[in-house]
Amino acid sequence: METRFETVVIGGGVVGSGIAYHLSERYKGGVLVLDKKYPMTGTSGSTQAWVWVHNKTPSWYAEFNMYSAELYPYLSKKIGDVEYKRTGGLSPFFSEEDREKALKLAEAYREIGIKIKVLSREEVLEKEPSMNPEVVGATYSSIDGNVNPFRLVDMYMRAAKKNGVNYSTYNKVTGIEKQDGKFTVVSDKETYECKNLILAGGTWSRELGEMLGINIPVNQLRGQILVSEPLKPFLNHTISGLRQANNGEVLMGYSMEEKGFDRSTTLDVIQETANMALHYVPSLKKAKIVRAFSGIRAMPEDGFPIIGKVPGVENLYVAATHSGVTLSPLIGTLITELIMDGETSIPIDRYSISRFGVGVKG
Amino acid sequence: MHIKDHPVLGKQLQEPVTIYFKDQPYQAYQQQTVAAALIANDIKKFGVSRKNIQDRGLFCSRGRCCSCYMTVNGEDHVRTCMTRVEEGMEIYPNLEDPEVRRDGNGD
Amino acid sequence: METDVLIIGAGPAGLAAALETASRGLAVILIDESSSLGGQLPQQTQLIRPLPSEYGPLRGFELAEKLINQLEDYPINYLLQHRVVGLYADGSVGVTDEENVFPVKAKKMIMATGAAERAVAFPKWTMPGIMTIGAAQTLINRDFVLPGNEAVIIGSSDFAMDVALQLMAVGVNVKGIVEEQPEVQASDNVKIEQVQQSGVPIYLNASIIEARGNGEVAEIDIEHTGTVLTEKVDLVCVDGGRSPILDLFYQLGCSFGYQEKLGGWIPQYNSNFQTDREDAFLAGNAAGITSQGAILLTGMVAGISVCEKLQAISHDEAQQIRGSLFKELEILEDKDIWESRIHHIERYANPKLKDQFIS
Amino acid sequence: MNRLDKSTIICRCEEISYEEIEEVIGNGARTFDDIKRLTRCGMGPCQAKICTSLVAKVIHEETGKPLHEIPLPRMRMPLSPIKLETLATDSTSFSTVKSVLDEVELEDGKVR
Repeated sequence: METRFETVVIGGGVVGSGIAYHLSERYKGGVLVLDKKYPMTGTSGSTQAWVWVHNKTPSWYAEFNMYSAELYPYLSKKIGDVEYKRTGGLSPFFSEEDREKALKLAEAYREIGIKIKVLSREEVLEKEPSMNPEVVGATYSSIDGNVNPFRLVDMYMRAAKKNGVNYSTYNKVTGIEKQDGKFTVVSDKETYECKNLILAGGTWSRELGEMLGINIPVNQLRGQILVSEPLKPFLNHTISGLRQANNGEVLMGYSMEEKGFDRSTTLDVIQETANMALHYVPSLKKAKIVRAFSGIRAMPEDGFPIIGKVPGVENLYVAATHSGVTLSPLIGTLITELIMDGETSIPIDRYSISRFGVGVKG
Repeated sequence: MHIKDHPVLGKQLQEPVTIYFKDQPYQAYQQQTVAAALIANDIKKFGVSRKNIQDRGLFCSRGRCCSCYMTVNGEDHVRTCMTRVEEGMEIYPNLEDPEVRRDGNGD
Repeated sequence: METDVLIIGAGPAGLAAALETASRGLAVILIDESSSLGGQLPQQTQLIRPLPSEYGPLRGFELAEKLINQLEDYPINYLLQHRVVGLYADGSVGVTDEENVFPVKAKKMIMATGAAERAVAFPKWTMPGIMTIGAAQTLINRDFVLPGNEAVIIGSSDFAMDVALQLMAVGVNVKGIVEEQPEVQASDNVKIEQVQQSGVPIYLNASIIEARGNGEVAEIDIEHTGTVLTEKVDLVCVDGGRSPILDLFYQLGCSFGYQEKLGGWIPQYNSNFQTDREDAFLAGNAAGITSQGAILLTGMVAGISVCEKLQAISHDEAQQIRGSLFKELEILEDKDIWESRIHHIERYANPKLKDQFIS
Repeated sequence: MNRLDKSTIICRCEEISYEEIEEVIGNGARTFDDIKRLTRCGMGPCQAKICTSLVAKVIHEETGKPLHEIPLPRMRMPLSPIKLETLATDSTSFSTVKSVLDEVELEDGKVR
């Protein structure tokens, strides 16, 4: 296999493969994607895969997510059916105090053009008949939806490969150096040289950054998710806490635990998640749970994406974020713009790694 | 066909039980599983698969493969190889995904 | 629920371990998802030998009765029709009675979760009427139901020979045994003889081309020495061999080694039959596929080791008993299986698969 | 294993054939879980209890890897399917499981 490429992407998950695909649509230089295993062994293969905007705060971050959500229909046209469904997003609440919070949220978002409705109890039950009748209300946004993460990454890879992108999997990167304007990437199987280097290491971004003396402060936040057997379609929306996939299974879960890279599950969280799911949709009680899996969120220290150039290191780009599924079309587009046009169509300086006061260490 | 007199274990089938498959009565015995009782009555097709609608029946009889899924007394996806017969049991083949809506407003 | 010892699986290994622990005053909970004790033993109508000295040759169901009766005067808490669902963060085991899931906190656990039959794939193997040899045995010897009238068996292990003989005993016409390998896999020549004398052809270097039928199997094509043999059948029993059931060991974070002759992936364990998780012991087919006699001995070793760890017997007494149990195991167990087991125990410190949940 | 007829079903729950698995191995999938994510093989109610050994044979035949170098799939709770109501307890307190609104903090009446 060739060892010199104009651009190397480290990490073939939803963010890395998303970048490789979007780049391959415009970029004529050679692109190589390196993954230490096969794509989707990380967060991209263990996610509820919401494409979610509303109640992401503050509003500029919600706006950022909205731009990405709006790209999804076009993405599906270009790379094929990824089972993207803009179902509308419901975030139910069961106490009147939350209504005040919901109204404030809706108001804050109206200012930046994101329509969030605060539904009454009747409106919620009309939209989602299976919802617990004790529901008091919900915030609702029509832009929210979900996607099949396995198809999304698979279709990104197929489209990228069709455009000439190379993938080298089960090939872990062990060292990176930069001399006279070029990067040398040492991996298990090979040593590569490239001009542009894109770090898309997901939950392992910190370790990847350290190879170049760069601080990419991404922590691990575990989520446990229950999967039911496939059921006849009955849930119409993506509900914050659960959704029904095209194949009919219901995915349930919204938990957060700091457990590093430990991807085991515990009956404690599984039973709590079951309580939450039944509290939202009581008619799920007879449905059988066939699996409980857990995924590790790649959570940047301040919770916001780290996207863009790395100051002080020419032609080095980083893309490390939570909500990688929602944001992958936008991040793919932005990184491609940085490489092709040297600037992005929307401002991303808020998301620059420089906010962590990073310079090249040592 | 029930083995009334087993060559080694002798006459083991003592208390008869009536079960209903697709609303028809069939003869079973106390300690038999639903799957076994149906097979004794020459009913081997317990349901169909989801994607290609292929016939499914007993395979592992250890409660692992779920090929013996049937609807028993109103509950879907029961592992009939692990469920003992009871008098008056109502059994239907597993032909489609479970429907949750009807449980919601029922009991 | 709290206990000294939680034994998971009430087959011969679990029952043997229960005797060793309960008879020495330890509080024991014995759990099994079936509604009766004995695991697969009650449906083994064939004579089982060799067995450890104090048992003498018995049929499977007789051995089950003996193992169950021996426990009568000990206060064991039996949780039948209960199954393990998973684990809590504090390590207690999540058990369900199909109504609720509740924690059971045990000082030590003995996993006697047994083995599962592997499938054999050929076109249309998913049709009704095609089942494992274990399933056919369960139907005839536990449920007293004829699974069919004309059968073909795919695979030729000792277990397959037993099931062939038992099917014929209840009137099933076994029309042939199909073996992919060039030689019969069973090691019990007496049984192979019996099967052949009953007129059952054993096709070697043979395989199934396809099964056919409407709603259930009716015909099967066998490829043998270049020719295709079509048999009318209403029952096909597959013998894909057996492997230890690993699901619970995996959740416990146990590491694994691989031994072809013991059924493939096996939890790592030392000569105390202790996994690399301090409070988890194992016994029976979960520690490697073997004969009933050996299964009993492994249950005894695990039980003795737990008694030692919970100070119910001294270290010296435990070493002495284990020594004699291992000697008897070496005599009684199939040589290949014994050697694989020793090899597996020797590699306790370097497993092939570990930290399966750390990404 | 009947290698001649690639339409042979390997995963009986999700009805995934030998050739569907062969195709994704050709695209670089190496482990059971790689294959599962690309084909759904092993995602059915039996959760790979039946197809694990069959898929291992396919990986062995397609990649030449010996069986002792083909790792186990990731096994998960529940060890076998269980009703949601059986799993649930009657507690309504949530510690690790949050609602999305929990994360919305108000600072002097404004969304932070």
